[in-house]
Amino acid sequence: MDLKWRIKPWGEATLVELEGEVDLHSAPPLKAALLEVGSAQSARIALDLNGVSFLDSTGIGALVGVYKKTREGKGQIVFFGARPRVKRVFQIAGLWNALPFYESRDAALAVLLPAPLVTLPETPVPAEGEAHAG
Amino acid sequence: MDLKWRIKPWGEATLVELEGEVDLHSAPPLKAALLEVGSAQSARIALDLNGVSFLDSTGIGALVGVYKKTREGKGQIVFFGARPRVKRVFQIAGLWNALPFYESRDAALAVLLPAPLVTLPETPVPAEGEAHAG
Amino acid sequence: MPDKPDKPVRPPRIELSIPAQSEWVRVARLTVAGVAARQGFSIQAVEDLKVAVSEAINNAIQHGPSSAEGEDVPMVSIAFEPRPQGLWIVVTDGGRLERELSLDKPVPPTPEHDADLPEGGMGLLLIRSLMDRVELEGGSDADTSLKMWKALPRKESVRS
Amino acid sequence: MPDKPDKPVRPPRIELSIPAQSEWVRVARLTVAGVAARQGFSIQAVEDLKVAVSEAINNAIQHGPSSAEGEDVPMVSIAFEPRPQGLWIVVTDGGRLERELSLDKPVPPTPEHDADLPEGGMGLLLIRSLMDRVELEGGSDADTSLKMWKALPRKESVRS
Ligand SMILES: Nc1ncnc2c1ncn2[C@@H]1O[C@H](COP(=O)(O)OP(=O)(O)O)[C@@H](O)[C@H]1O
Ligand SMILES: Nc1ncnc2c1ncn2[C@@H]1O[C@H](COP(=O)(O)OP(=O)(O)O)[C@@H](O)[C@H]1O
Repeated sequence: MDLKWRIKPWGEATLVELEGEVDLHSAPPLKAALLEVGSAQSARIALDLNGVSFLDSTGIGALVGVYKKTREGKGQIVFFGARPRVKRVFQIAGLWNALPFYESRDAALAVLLPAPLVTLPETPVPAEGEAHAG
Repeated sequence: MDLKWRIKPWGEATLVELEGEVDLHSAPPLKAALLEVGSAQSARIALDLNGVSFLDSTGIGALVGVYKKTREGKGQIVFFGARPRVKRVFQIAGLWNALPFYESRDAALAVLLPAPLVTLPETPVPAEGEAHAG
Repeated sequence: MPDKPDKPVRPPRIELSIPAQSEWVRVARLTVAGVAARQGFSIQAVEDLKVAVSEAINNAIQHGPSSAEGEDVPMVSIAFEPRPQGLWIVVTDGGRLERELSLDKPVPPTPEHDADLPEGGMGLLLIRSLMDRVELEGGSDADTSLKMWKALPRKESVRS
Repeated sequence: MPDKPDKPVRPPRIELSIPAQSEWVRVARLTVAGVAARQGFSIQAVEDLKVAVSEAINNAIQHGPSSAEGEDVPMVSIAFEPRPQGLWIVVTDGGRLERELSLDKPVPPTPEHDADLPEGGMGLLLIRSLMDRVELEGGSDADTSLKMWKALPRKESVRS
């Protein structure tokens, strides 16, 4: 129960909300879950980091891996809501400016979607996941 | 910084708010601070436990000690706002019904003060304390 | 190729050791909370474990070996052994038990007079009430250990 | 009566040992948070310490000794030595260092192509950036230890 994620269709895009700690234990299952979404042709993903209370280099590795894979499939992935402590880790790694980080959900979704869809009401939750003791 | 307390005059009575953990380390300085208030002749004290996130038998010992001392000086002390986890410890020790616990601040103050004073606005903070590494 | 059957794999064990001083008890509470959360104990059970561990360490600090001025502070060891059905916790100090300690203290009757209200002596009672098994080991020739077991609810035990 | 001058009092030391498995790293984060909070480190500094300790343990798990099927899981030890001016943390695994490890890795230039984005190899860089001193001990005949120091701001150091 270190980390939970929630995958929501959002118009043509997919919104993924994270809650908890991304570390050596939780990064691999998170990466697998995100790759499933991101490996679709032309996937459009917005990853909500607001709920991430801890992230280390294994978390960076997972997000970078998913980012690369999504781009390979001509898809797009953006990140938003990183807390200062998460931003700090990406900054030290020299990756804060190399990855598409946005302040707010609206800003992130505006990149992925035509304007009218940004304020689409929330749809029912189709998929949830969790990383816990094996 | 395990435990902080704040002592506020409240009409004829004294309101003491606790915040943090009451354990072997923080109970002795808390007890000393409360004894100073409680040893005054006819002291009237309401102890706010809402902010207590942990309490063990050393915390019980401190509160019982202050209770006895206050009563010896013909004073009165009441407790309110205990969270379930704190209530549970007092219950197991067999002391929940032996000590004057109340649900709300108003109920606790009503015991100590004539009715009109219960809703007295908050006065400036005159004294604060803290238990931390020695 | 079969695994060596004569050398069973050691189940997981987490060990913490702290100086026998009140300021470090809180660190042990954080550690036990982490271990227990990993096993899937409920929030309420985690709180119970924090109280029981604190009481056991309080006793080790207060009744274990004392250090003279200018001497090293003794250590208290807290071992955690997570199991599919629950958690063993063993708190050990370097002291000697001079007499049998009773763990079967009955719940005292509600005191009738202020003077009867207890200010101490409640530690073992709390431990016994909050944990599912409690064993005390020690004597005149061995370190004192309090061994405690908290069971996971059956439903939750699949998690660990 | 003077204290024995030839036997200095041991400064406080907290020790945690965990199995070299990813699921226990979080327990070490809770423990370091408790020790650092006790010393009066800021919330930001506590977060830094949690990342540095996690990275060091990740390395011990991933590059330390591996256990074969049916064998005991190796342990990782994390020692904390709080001092008035700061905190020493030593993470030790039972492995051997075959080659010198450089701790002076410069910050990489911002990658220009997706393919250049790193997915690993950032652990020591983070540790070096987040801590005030980092030393690596080990070799072909000794356990590997990463020793890290985080200084308390001067103002706060009176607290501990
Ligand atoms: N670790 C220990 N070493 C020696 N004696 C102990 C230890 N733990 C408990 N005891 C004995 O058991 C008694 C009861 O303990 P407890 O119920 O925790 O109450 P208290 O510590 O307040 O006296 C103690 O007073 C002490 O004599
Ligand atoms: N505890 C250790 N034991 C042996 N080798 C280590 C240890 N820590 C780090 N290393 C070596 O240093 C390299 C760089 O480590 P790091 O910067 O954390 O990145 P990563 O672990 O992702 O490779 C590792 O790949 C490994 O070869």
